[in-house]
Amino acid sequence: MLFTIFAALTVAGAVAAISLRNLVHSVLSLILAFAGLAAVYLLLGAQFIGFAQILVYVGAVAILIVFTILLTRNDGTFGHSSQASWNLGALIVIAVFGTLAWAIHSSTALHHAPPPQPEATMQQIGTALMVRFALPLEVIGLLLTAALIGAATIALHEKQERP
Amino acid sequence: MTPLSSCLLLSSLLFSVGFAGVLMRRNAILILIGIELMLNAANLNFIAFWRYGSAPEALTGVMFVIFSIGVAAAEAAVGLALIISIYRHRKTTQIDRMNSMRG
Amino acid sequence: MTWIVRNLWLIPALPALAAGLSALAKRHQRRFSASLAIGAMGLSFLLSLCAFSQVMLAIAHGQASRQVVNFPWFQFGDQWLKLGWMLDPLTAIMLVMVTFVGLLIFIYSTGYMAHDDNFTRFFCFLSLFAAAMLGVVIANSLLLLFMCWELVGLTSYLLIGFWYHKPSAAAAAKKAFITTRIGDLAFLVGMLWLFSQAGTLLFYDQGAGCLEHSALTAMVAHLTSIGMAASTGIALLIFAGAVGKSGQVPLHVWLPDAMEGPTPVSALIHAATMVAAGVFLVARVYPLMAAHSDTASVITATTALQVVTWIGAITAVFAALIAVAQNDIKRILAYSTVSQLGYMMMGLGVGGVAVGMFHLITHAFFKSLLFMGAGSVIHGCQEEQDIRRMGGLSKLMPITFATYAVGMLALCGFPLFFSGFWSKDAILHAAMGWSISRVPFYLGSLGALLTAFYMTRQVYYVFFGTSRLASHNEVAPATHAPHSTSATPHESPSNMTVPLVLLATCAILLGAIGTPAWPWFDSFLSGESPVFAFAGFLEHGILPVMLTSTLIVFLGLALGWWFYGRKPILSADRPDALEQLHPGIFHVLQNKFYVDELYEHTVIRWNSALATFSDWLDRWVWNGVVMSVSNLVLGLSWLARSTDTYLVNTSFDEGCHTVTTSGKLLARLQSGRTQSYLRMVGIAFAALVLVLIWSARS
Amino acid sequence: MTALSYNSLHHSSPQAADQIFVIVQHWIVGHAPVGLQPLLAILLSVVAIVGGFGLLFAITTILERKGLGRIQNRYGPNRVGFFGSLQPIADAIKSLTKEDIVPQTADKLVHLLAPILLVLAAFSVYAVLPVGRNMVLVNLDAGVLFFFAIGSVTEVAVFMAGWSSRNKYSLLGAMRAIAQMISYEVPLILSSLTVIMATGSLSTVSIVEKQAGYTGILPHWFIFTPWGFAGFVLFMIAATAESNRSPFDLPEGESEIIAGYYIEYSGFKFALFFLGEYLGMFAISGLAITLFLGGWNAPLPFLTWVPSYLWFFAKLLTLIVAFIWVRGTLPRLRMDQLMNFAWKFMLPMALLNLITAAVWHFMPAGPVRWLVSIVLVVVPYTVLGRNQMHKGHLEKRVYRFAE
Repeated sequence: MLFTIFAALTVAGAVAAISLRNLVHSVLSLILAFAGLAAVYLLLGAQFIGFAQILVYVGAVAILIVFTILLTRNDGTFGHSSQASWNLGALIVIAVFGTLAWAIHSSTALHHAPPPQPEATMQQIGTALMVRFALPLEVIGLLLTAALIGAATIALHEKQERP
Repeated sequence: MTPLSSCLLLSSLLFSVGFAGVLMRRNAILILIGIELMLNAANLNFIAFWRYGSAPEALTGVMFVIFSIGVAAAEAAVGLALIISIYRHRKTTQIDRMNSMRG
Repeated sequence: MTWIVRNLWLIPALPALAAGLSALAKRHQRRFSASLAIGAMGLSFLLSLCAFSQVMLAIAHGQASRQVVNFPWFQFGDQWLKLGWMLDPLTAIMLVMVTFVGLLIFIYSTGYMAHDDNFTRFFCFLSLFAAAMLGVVIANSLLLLFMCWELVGLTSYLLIGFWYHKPSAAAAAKKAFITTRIGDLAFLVGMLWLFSQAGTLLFYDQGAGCLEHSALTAMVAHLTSIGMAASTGIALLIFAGAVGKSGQVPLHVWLPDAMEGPTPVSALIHAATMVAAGVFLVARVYPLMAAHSDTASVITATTALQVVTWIGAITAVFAALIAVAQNDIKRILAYSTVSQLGYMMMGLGVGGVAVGMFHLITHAFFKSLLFMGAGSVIHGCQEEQDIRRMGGLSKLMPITFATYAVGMLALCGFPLFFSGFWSKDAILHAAMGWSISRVPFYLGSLGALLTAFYMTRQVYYVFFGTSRLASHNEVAPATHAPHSTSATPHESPSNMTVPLVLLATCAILLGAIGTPAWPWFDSFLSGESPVFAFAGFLEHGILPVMLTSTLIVFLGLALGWWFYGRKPILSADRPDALEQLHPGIFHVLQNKFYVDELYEHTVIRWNSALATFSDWLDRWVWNGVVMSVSNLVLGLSWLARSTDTYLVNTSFDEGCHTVTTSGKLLARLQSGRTQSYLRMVGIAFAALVLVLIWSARS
Repeated sequence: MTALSYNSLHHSSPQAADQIFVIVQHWIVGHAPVGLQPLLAILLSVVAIVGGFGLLFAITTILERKGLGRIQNRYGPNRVGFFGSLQPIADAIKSLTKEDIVPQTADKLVHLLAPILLVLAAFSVYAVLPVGRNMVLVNLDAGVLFFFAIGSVTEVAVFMAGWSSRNKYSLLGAMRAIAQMISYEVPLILSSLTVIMATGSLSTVSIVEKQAGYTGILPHWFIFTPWGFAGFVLFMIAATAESNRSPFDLPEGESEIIAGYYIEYSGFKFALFFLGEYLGMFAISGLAITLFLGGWNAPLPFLTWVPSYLWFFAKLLTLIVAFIWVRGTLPRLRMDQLMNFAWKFMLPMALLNLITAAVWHFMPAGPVRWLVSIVLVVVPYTVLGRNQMHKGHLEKRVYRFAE
């Protein structure tokens, strides 16, 4: 029941995000979708992921997008692609979704009783991150640092060259 | 409908919506939004398979999503910085006008 | 294991920290860096005293006087390379000496360097030097010792060249560095050899160290192809390092030149500590030097020790002879230092660790006293260093004069009341009883005579008679001392004189710990409790030697008085009394036996000839080969280009045209629009899934 | 998972006073049908939180106005009630009855949603704040993370308010606020990470429990360690910036951009913004108390008989007074100073503080550990502080033309 509500919320937000004409409205709907997805994560018992989803996507990514929107003064042509390519795109998307849904529906591997709720305490996640996944964690840290520096450089670059 | 397949269905729906955004919009920022949606759909898949799959105590799905979120954050930061940079050059965020590399 | 042993590393670490912090200090933060350096050194001194009393207590309670702390550094293969430090009587006494003298010199430097622009840099280097020296002292591993040893060399280079804007100072620094490097190379080779033989570089490691019984017997038994025991070879190579550092013949040439550095540096490095490091090294590896195939514990003269003795004896006389004819106040002291270092080496060779080390300790005190006194004189005389231009300073600088006189009498070995007498006497006594030859004894006596003579000469020149400085200053107005208000010599400030007085007290009192009646020093080093007995004087040969050396000292002093004190020296330009007597010999001595010139014409000329030859080889032979190859290649490439242009290109252009046309067709697919690519991907994905499911069904 | 763990409670008198609210809640819930009991329990807690902190909001407004008045040598409100003590009620009535003005060009829906989202987010974080023994709405395993996650939602609300008003000042204020919040969120989280490292838990309840106990009369609060002290100071500075209070109140700097992102709000919506801001401040102070000041633990061992929630609110009031005092004392920063301070001082200090906490954790207890930790805190503080003074243009300003 709850799952259906949150799933509906998520999909509605996603659809609004890609179809609204106003970019800021799009981002706000995107935030709705993210929040709905976080709720779904919580329902699935992934507490950490749920909160991380809100912290990262709502608190950081969405805000970043908002900043970008405000920094790139748009010329008002929020328009869609040309009618032909729009039709083609819609067709392809429907085809992709159709095949996916059909695959899920027809898969026999999925038809077994749901197992009991697995444990994912913070303790376990922390231990896993620090022990088994220590190297990936460091790589991610490195990647984020590189991205931070890279993004700052790309975005600052022009400002200094300008007279 | 088992819980797993409903999760997967939601995820595929989300993915398709994101894909539609990428295919059908011309604004770079909206395309980025679409990509984020697709990534989130993938994350949902991981979580769903962790929840209902075998050996959940290994936490592989959760770990994968943690790293995926990290990568997505980096990707968003760099992508948006690129958009800003391109906007400075060409005064547009419409992706079909960014075609100076075209042969 | 007590607290102090576990934390012995703090002693060098504190000055090192001070050096690091003063390196960060700004140029004007003089007080900060000086107080940092002095504070760190003071703390090190206190810790050293703790360590010293710890050793004393251990001896008094009859425990093992040597304690080591080893720790693994890094792993190679399945072996761990270990480093460590140790506390034994030798270390303890050196620690106290180095930190105490160092502390006094630091304090003295605040006065001496007060007007220098690079005050903070000076204290940074000085602290670093002290850290490195203390590292040498506490090291329980030849490798750690070598690292600190090299650091000592580096800081010495930095300090000698402290006034690098003077070309002579820069040259002297370079010379010191390169000359000691020759010795260090031998040291390194010796160290590697030792490692291959013993498998460890730790000195003491619960029976597994390289200075302990099992390793020594193995090395003694291992004979090299020329019939020499491995231990002897290693010992000689390590000794070569000590020769370089301690300025023994033939590598002594750098030490007098090193006097270009600031005087506190000369006092610290080239009198008290660094040059003593060589002697200390020999003392440290003494078990290796003395390793003998006989298991008997009696000290017999091994080949290595014989070499040490001979080098020491020759150096003692050689340098003393040169010192007689020098006119620079610091150079005289420098040659005197070389000569005294020779004594120490000789003492180590003939009498063992205690004899040599006792002279090292007493010498450290009175020689740094002399250097600092000389610095005070130089400071008072507006940077004048030529003793012929001084004179009559005894009234103008009374404290300096009194302390200098104490130092001079201690150096000469004036009987009974001065430490130098006892330490030198011990060496002479040991040389007298040497089993191989009596010649070192005679050489040592001659050296003592010369020492008394040249010191008398110097004191008469500097402190007695009338001042010859004024006349000089009229000719050349004081340009390098703008801070002084008057041209007349003046007494130095209290932060320079107080260390002098303290050192003078030590120079007198220290003799008491090594008299034959109460050989405290000897027994301390060997870890026994000392016994007081007047009978010590009556032991075989001691009284005659004491009488002989007393006679020799008085003879030297009298000779000095005869030549220089009888009638006052009036003019700076008058030739020296000895020069009047025999100009030829005097000139040879004044030019230091032409050793520098000898090196100039042999080693350095050979070196530059070789360099020129390799340059020529480079320029003509190798370059010629390279040039001809390149010309060949150029020719080939010209050929290839012509072929290309006229043959290949034409046909290629044709082909290209075709490709371009077809490429343009294909380029329509590559629109540069990501979205159209993605569309393709979407279609392909859907198709792929359909095909997979369909094939799975059928 | 509610705080009302239905275990047997000892009804001895001090504990009865301590647990009085819990007992009352049990009693009420006991009368409801079994199926509705958990829901009712949560509802009661929510009502208690909303009521309690709403009351605190009212008290704080009058406290702040009176306090600022004292600091600025004036009376402050003194007309309504005894020495103006009923002023909040008057304020409430005024803002509820005022006309709600919405700009014509505004994005009406977003304009309406912004204050609601802000207040919702501000109230949500109280769910994980333990205000007393057994008095927490939900003891989440990832409580601190929840706090920060929900806290970041306020940024979205602020953006919505600023953007939807279609006013350049409100947009500027919103951008400033978001930039500031993002910048100070980093040191905020990093400085609380030290506590998480020390306790090995993200649950607020267990963090508080880890700080129970005393050495002599010194409680085991994290503020009484070098890293904890540094962390607390960093946390409070960042918290001041997060709640947009002076000296970090650039987003609403009246003199420059009038009132920042809520220029175009009036009446009840404005009151909601006001409430949201204050609730945010209380919440972050509550988190500071939980993380560093021992939560509801008594400061001295012989004072443990005082009910735990009283301690929590005493600490909260102390921090609020400190906030008011700071507001009355310090002038506002410039934007560049603000950013420099965040990235060049707070961030490195917070990172180094993490190292200090790790060093503290791995060194054996004793004076050496204290010495090393203090050095690790003081030296970077001195170096970075001097650096800021010289290069961050934080030195005393010299007016060239004014004198």
